[in-house]
Amino acid sequence: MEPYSEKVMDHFRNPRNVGEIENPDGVGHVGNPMCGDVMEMYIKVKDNVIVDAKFKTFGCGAAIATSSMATELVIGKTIDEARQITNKVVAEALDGLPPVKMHCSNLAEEALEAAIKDYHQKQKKN
Amino acid sequence: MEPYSEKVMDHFRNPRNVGEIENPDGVGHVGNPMCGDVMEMYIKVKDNVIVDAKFKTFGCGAAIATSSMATELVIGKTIDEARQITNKVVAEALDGLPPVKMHCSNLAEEALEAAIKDYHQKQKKN
Amino acid sequence: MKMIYLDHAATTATDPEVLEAMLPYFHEHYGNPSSIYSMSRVSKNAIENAREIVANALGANPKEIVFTSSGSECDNFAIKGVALAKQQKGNHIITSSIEHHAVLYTCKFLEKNGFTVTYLPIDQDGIVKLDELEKAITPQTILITVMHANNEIGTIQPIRQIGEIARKNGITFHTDAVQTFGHIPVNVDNLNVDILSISGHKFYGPKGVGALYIRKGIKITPLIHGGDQERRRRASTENVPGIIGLGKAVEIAGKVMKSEAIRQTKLRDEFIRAILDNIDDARLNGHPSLRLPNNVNISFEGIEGESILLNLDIERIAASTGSACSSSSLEPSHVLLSIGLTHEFAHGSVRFSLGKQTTKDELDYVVEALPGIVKKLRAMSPLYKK
Amino acid sequence: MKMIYLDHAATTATDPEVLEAMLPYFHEHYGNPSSIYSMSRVSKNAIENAREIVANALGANPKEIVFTSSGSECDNFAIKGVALAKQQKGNHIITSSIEHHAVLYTCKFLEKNGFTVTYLPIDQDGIVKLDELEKAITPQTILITVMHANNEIGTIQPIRQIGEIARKNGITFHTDAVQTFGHIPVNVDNLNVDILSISGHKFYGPKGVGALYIRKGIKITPLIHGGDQERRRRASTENVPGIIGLGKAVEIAGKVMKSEAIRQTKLRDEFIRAILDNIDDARLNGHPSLRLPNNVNISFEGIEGESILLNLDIERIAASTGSACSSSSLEPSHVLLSIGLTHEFAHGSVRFSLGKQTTKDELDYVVEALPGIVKKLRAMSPLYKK
Ligand SMILES: Cc1ncc(COP(=O)(O)O)c(C=O)c1O
Ligand SMILES: Cc1ncc(COP(=O)(O)O)c(C=O)c1O
Repeated sequence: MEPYSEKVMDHFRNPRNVGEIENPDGVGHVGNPMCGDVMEMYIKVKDNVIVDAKFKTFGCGAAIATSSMATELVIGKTIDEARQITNKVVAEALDGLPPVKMHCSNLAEEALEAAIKDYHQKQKKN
Repeated sequence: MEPYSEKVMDHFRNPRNVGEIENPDGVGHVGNPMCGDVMEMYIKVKDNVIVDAKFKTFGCGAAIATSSMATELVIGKTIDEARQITNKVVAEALDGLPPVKMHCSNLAEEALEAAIKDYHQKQKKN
Repeated sequence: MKMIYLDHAATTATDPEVLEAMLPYFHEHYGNPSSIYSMSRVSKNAIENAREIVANALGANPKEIVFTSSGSECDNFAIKGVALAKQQKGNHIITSSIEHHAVLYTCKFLEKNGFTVTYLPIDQDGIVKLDELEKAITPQTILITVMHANNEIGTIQPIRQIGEIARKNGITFHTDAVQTFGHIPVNVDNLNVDILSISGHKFYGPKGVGALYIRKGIKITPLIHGGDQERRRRASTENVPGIIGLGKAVEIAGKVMKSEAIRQTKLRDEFIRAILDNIDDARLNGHPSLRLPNNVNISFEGIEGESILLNLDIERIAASTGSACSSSSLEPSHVLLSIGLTHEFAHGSVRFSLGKQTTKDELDYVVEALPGIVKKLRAMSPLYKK
Repeated sequence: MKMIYLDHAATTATDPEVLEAMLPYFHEHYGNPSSIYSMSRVSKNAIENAREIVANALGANPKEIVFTSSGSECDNFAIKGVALAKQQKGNHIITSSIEHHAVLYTCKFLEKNGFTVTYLPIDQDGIVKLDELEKAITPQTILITVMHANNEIGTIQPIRQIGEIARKNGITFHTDAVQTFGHIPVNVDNLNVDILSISGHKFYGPKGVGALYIRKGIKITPLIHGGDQERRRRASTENVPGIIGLGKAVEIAGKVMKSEAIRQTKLRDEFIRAILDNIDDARLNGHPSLRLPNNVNISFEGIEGESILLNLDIERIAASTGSACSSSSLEPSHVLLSIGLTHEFAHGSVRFSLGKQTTKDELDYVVEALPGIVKKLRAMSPLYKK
């Protein structure tokens, strides 16, 4: 495998925003333990802005780093802005990922999407 | 290939009895240039004893050494004794030959046989 | 701080004495061993001497040893070679479900080319079920190939019994001894094997050289056709320094193997106990005692192997998830799945493999570092709820 | 007295600078390149650097380079690999009648397994007849394999034109460049080749390592199945020191190749002229100018090659009859027969191959020694009557 970038290793060593949010406004749960990756993303939203995000991840170094980076990227963004955060954006923010690990950034994108979807559904209900 | 014994190399470096005999009592000509080995053996016989033998050989180191050794072995022998000089006897007298070169000792035996046969035929004619 | 290297099953450092033995064959005695002139005799004699050393170690005849370039080449040569040579007789091969990829993927390849393969199940400790083996044999069976010890979980197979069954049925028997040779006794007659794979770099020899034992009379088609080298069984100008290095490594192993096996087995068992005592929800994979002296394979619930390895690396500890060559794969180990682990648990496994230089101090250091790593990863795992 | 080594086409001494570059990878940077921990990055980076050097030398992309264990493995991999990958498309292969045994016997093997092979004739200088090639192509043709330069007589083939014909017909084209790479320019685009074989020990690299260029998009089945190394095209723990050595040898060749080719060509031609001037009934085999800078192949009427070699060896001159690997064979060289020599003349051939260290003085010594040897052997030959 190609080595991870320093950015990836930084986020892996010191992952930002680890944990759960109590009473989150949205939760995304993606991945499958069979494939070796499970990601949970929690968001707190105020006035359409993501004011907090946390994650829990079971997975490889890239899975942990992309989760961490994704939470960093979304905090402070509006929901619409957060939607622009694709897997490519996350991977680039980490100075790239080894080719065999690109699926991990997909996972981060999907977790974010799922959390936003969950937020919208909860909104509708209210 | 396994290396040649010192005896083989000695007979190769300094082959004994090289050449032709004028008016020989028997000549054996065996081998085939296509196979890379041709041997000619000349014998001079007096009172049923091989008093001289010479050879000419086109061939590898083993072919030359076995020719040389065969001539050494037959000189002084009676025709009947010379008949006992098989390929094995020649090879053993040379402290052995590499397996892939054993056919060369056959050639020496055949050349000797052919020379004796030729001698007998000439005798009959006389 | 020096690296704590606990991945000897992946590869070992070439013993300095081995390198020393190789050096004259690079630009001093460089003659092509197949050449006729006298300067080539030095390299020719040296490889024949190495052949004798390897043969003696195996209880074999030097003519039964073919030098190759790796363990993988040995496995491919053995399996494809027998399959081709015996295809008139039958097209069925029996192997186990926990073979190294060099065996497994070779079998898969043959399946695509007209052969059928039975993958024998194993028990929870990783041992091949002999009754299943007997049941699997058909008149079409031409080859049984079961590894001597597994590279991931270290389980040692009942090779002698498998060999007996093979012989009784007139079936050629190959074993991949890449993980055992040089570490525990390997005698081809005791083990009843016909063909056996060896790789130099697994026991302090150089990388890029292996040896295949082929019992006299066993039919095998070459994998590499060409020149007359290796009695026409493996073409290529001989890797003279590599072969000399392999011979030297075998010679050294002969001297230290016994005492090292005892020393490492003791370290291994203490290490396993210490880890399991210090970390909850962890389990040892593989057989508790029928295992390689140097193999420790542990699964940690709720966390993933690569992230454990990366954290170990940060602490300057080198370990692996089992098989270096598939570290870019997303699939969990087929070996761990075969012994009944869930996918999730299989993903959370780490192999520590000890070596000649491994000390108790090093292992103590690992025992100290590991709980914090596991704790940290579990804290961020959505799967670990305790 | 030192040996006068004139068998560089059989193998070369590893350049001391090459060995130097290899040394750290035996027991310092010994990590398995496929491992995940940081200490493996050194060996991983080193082999990727070597890959880049090889790729640059060929005008290729590093991803198109697969490291192997020898020239013979390359040839087997290329030919069997394409045959298997394209067997649905056709079963016909075209090669020349003067290929190295690694190609020839691989083709013979495939003939026994459902493929048909055309062996192209060559002209008296050893050059493949292009019109015959065009005629041989059928809709079933999946592979053309013709060597870049012949190892016995040194003739260089019109590879570029052959490649054009192959491409025009949508046929994969492999060339065995074992004798040319590192000695004369080899650029895969200029030569129109899809697959190309290289062997380290033929240009001052180590024995036991080679490289196969495989153009992007070309389908090929692995010869050695197993782990994920070499982008899944060749399993085995990488021979790290060997690969580093190969890279270094390519680097050095890049610097000296041009001047050495000029120097050796000049020495070669003077040497040929001197031999033919001094010895009657001798002839040069191979093309007079389209030949390897270091190759001299001469037939002497009425005498046999091995006995010439042994006499040269007594004079401390190392030469060969053409191909080291078949020196135990009784058959005369298929190459010499193909260019029209009689069996007898073919048996009486000697190849002198020059190298970087070869001096004019050495060759003068040979020119002095040779007439006596030839005279002595002719005196005892029943076939030389002059
Ligand atoms: C033209 C050619 N092809 C292939 C080979 C085989 O190379 P190796 O001996 O490295 O397997 C050689 C030399 O032996 C050769 O000269
Ligand atoms: C059991 C087993 N078989 C085969 C191999 C392949 O050996 P090599 O890497 O030398 O090709 C290995 C190690 O990689 C192994 O552990």
